[in-house]
Amino acid sequence: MKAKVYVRLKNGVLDPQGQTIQSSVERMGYDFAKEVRVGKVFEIEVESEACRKDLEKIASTMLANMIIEEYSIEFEA
Amino acid sequence: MKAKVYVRLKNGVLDPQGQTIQSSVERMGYDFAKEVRVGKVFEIEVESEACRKDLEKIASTMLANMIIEEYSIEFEA
Amino acid sequence: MSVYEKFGFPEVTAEAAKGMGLSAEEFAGVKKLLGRTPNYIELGVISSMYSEHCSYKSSRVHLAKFPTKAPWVVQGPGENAGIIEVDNDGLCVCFKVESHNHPSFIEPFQGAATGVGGILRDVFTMGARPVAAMNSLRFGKLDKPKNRQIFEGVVAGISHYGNCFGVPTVGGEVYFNSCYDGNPLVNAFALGVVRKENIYLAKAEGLGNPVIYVGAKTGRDGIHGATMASEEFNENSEAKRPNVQIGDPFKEKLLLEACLELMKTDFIVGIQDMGAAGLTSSSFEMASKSGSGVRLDLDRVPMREKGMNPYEIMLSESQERMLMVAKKGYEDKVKEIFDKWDLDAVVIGEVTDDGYVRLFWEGEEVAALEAAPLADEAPKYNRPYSRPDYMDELQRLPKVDAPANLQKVLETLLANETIASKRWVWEQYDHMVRVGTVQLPGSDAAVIRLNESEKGVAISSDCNSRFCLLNPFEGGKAAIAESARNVAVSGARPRAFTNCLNFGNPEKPEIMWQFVSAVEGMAEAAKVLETPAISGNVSLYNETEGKPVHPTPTVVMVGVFDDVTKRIGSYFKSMESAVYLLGE
Amino acid sequence: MKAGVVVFPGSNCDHDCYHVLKHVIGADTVFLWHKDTDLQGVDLVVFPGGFSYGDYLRCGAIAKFSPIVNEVINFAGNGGHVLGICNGFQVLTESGLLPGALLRNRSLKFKCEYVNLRVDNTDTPFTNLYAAGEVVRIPIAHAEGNYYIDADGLKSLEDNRQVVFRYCDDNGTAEDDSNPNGSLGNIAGIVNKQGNVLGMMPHPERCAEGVMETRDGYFLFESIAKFIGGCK
Ligand SMILES: Nc1ncnc2c1ncn2[C@@H]1O[C@H](COP(=O)(O)OP(=O)(O)O)[C@@H](O)[C@H]1O
Repeated sequence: MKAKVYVRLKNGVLDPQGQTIQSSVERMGYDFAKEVRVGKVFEIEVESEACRKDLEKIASTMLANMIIEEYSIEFEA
Repeated sequence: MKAKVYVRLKNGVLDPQGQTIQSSVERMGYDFAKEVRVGKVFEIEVESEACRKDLEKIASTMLANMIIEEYSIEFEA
Repeated sequence: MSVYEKFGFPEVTAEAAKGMGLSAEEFAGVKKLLGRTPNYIELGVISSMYSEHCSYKSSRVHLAKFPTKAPWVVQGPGENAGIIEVDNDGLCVCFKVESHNHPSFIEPFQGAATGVGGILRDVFTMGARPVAAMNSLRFGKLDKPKNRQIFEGVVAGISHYGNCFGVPTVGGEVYFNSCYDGNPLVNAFALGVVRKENIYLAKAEGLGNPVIYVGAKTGRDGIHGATMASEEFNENSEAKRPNVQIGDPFKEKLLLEACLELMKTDFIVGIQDMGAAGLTSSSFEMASKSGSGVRLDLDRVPMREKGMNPYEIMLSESQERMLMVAKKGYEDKVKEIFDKWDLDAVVIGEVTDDGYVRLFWEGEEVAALEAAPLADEAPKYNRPYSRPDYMDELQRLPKVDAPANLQKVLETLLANETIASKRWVWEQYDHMVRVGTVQLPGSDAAVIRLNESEKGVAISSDCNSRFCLLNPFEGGKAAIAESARNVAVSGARPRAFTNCLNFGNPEKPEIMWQFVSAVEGMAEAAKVLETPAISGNVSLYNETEGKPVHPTPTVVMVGVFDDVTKRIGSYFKSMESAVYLLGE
Repeated sequence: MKAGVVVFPGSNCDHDCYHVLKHVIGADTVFLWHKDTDLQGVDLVVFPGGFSYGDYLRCGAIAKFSPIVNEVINFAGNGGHVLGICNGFQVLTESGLLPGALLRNRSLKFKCEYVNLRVDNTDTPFTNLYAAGEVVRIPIAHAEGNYYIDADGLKSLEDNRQVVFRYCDDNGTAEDDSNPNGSLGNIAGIVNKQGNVLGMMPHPERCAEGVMETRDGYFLFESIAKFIGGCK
């Protein structure tokens, strides 16, 4: 199965990449995007959900920088 | 509401970042991760799902490079 | 409803002042100076102006000992950066080094990156195009994973910002010692080129001239960062942590191009970077330097987050922002240039003549403070200092027997992380962009040709902090001498230096003694070598849980060439060349 | 020859290319602003290195939407000469003027250093002054220079002799040890089928003068100037 770890910037933390993408979308003539924020997904092939504890450890110490980011975990068959 | 565009490398395209993360995880003493691949999520604040067509255009021409990547779109209240 | 009710600001008490870093005496002094109790916004403004970081209150009396004048010095200490003339023809270089130690410990990547961003802005606000960057770094030993993580993060952050901005990072130093375990040092240097007649200063002149805000929007980033950089670290630091500032080198690159394009016109009067203590220090400094005054409508400041209040706006340390004063009637011309570069430029106030900085929110005056007294008459301390007893102990060096196996000794030395090659570091920096780097990293000094001519400069950054611990006076002298030697052996004439004084808590007499001794040693060497200090920065309170770093007065020396093709690299060029030993 | 150097927001080798073309080679040289659509009658368009749009999203991914890029695509279609260096190469692949894509370096780190390149095709307008198989030293400076293309694409590149530069050792052997970023087949630079569009990760403008570490990059600019008819 697949574990997915989503990492995103905390609210309030500046996202220069998201801002640049948003203004490019506007420059292309679209006005539907009110805000763009960019995050990451780590797709990890695992045996079962038994690894959740370990995964949390990895997510909080390595995949996310908890000073500016937050994460969430999902499992998918 | 939020539109989420997920972009991931196509199968078969090498992911050096995923490989590096996987071997770091192993070096930390964990063996649950069989494969790691890294993707991106674009969280876009939008009014409604009416923008789907435009969003697909943006995703396929800008957010993803279709030579090496693929994308999917989800809406969330 | 008044702003005070609307935002529910707390009452101003000695307690509240203390929470912002003002001592009881300082708070009493403020009340006396104003003839009243400041309101909450004013208190925030004053406390950041009075912070060690902004006011140099512990160091100013001693910094006056540095020589600062020479015929080639165009701008000495006191502006965003210092300037020297390279030839007799108006070609100048502008440079400065600055610390970003505390932010780099909290978040190594962003802390180091924003440090680079800040020093680059210091240089280009003067009208100079940055053409070289350096960095002087100190970390704990690499056997601790935490230190390794900080080291890698800092180098990646510098690489990210400098490379994207497009300035070559051409050299620096890296030392590892356990005294830096909880307190890494990250000192960033930048140098730019400017013609003498094109230099800009931080001025707010001309009654009625518009005050224009340019660059990135303001968020709740790093509020009270300057105050935090003026305190020791302890377990509470974590909780007080403001939003970490995120650097946007792309925006800064646009800001550079827009500013330089604007500076070619005669639309503007003065310009100042919003660095530590953001809008507060920039507005007060500009007003006090010109003896004018400034009115700011804070609700017009471009904001990134909803519901920000005037207090937060004044104290935000969001990056990539500048404040400028334009000539009346040229607002649209300024806007046009910033539009071209996709940047905001918003009139947020005007120059007045009553000596006050007056802050408004939706038409209501929410603060009024006289600029000059606050900017110039911040507290100044002659803190007590004395040689600590442990110096006697330190002087008793153990006797060392001559080692039997010199080969082994050499190998051990070469394998030491401080001595080993720093290639891993400088390969991550683009050190060749701008096609000016004519001496690549790996030599004693970096050599940069200026404006694609044969004129150029050599730059070297040096400080041996173990030496400074054993003898701060001689250590300070040696830092100047070594950097001057490195410049000289590259073929250039040392002309002036900038410095970053990294020390522990100045309220401790032994730390203050290290500080005073090192400054006096540096001053003596600088006088003899005729290399004045033209800019610099002081970083105190580099202590964690009461353990100070070694005294680390980083020196960056700049020398000039008439002909850079005559530069000399410090390595053997070919087989069978003769090797000479010079000196005693 | 009249040359135009495109300036995107975030380009930072634009002045470097301008300097070499104008002062070292002696070509009539102009800057071309990304929002413009007039190529000002140039014979050669250069997409310079740097970080267009901060390299946010993917290198070159946003720059390709600039108005000037459409014009350059038409210009190249009509046989005009285009050179993309580093970020410029990334703009060329993103905009479809060259095949393939540039991924993160396998070290995941930015790398700036002199590398050896073997010149594998000297029958292009950009390389006619080099000797076939010659090893030259030209610096790289990038974090995303790891060239990727699918198997069919690679075969077609090789069959058409589109690979112009390969990372190699001192003897000209293109093996893995001398590959700085993980590029497929040690590829450092390619041309399109027609040969009028060259993209390369290394920076020839950084070594085009006597005062630099090498002068190996000079001959690339001199080749194209000569091909187009020289400079007055
Ligand atoms: N932090 C750094 N950033 C960039 N270059 C560095 C850094 N540290 C060291 N270097 C470069 O590595 C080379 C060797 O540095 P160092 O070991 O301090 O030399 P030395 O011991 O001769 O003073 C120099 O060219 C120096 O500029």
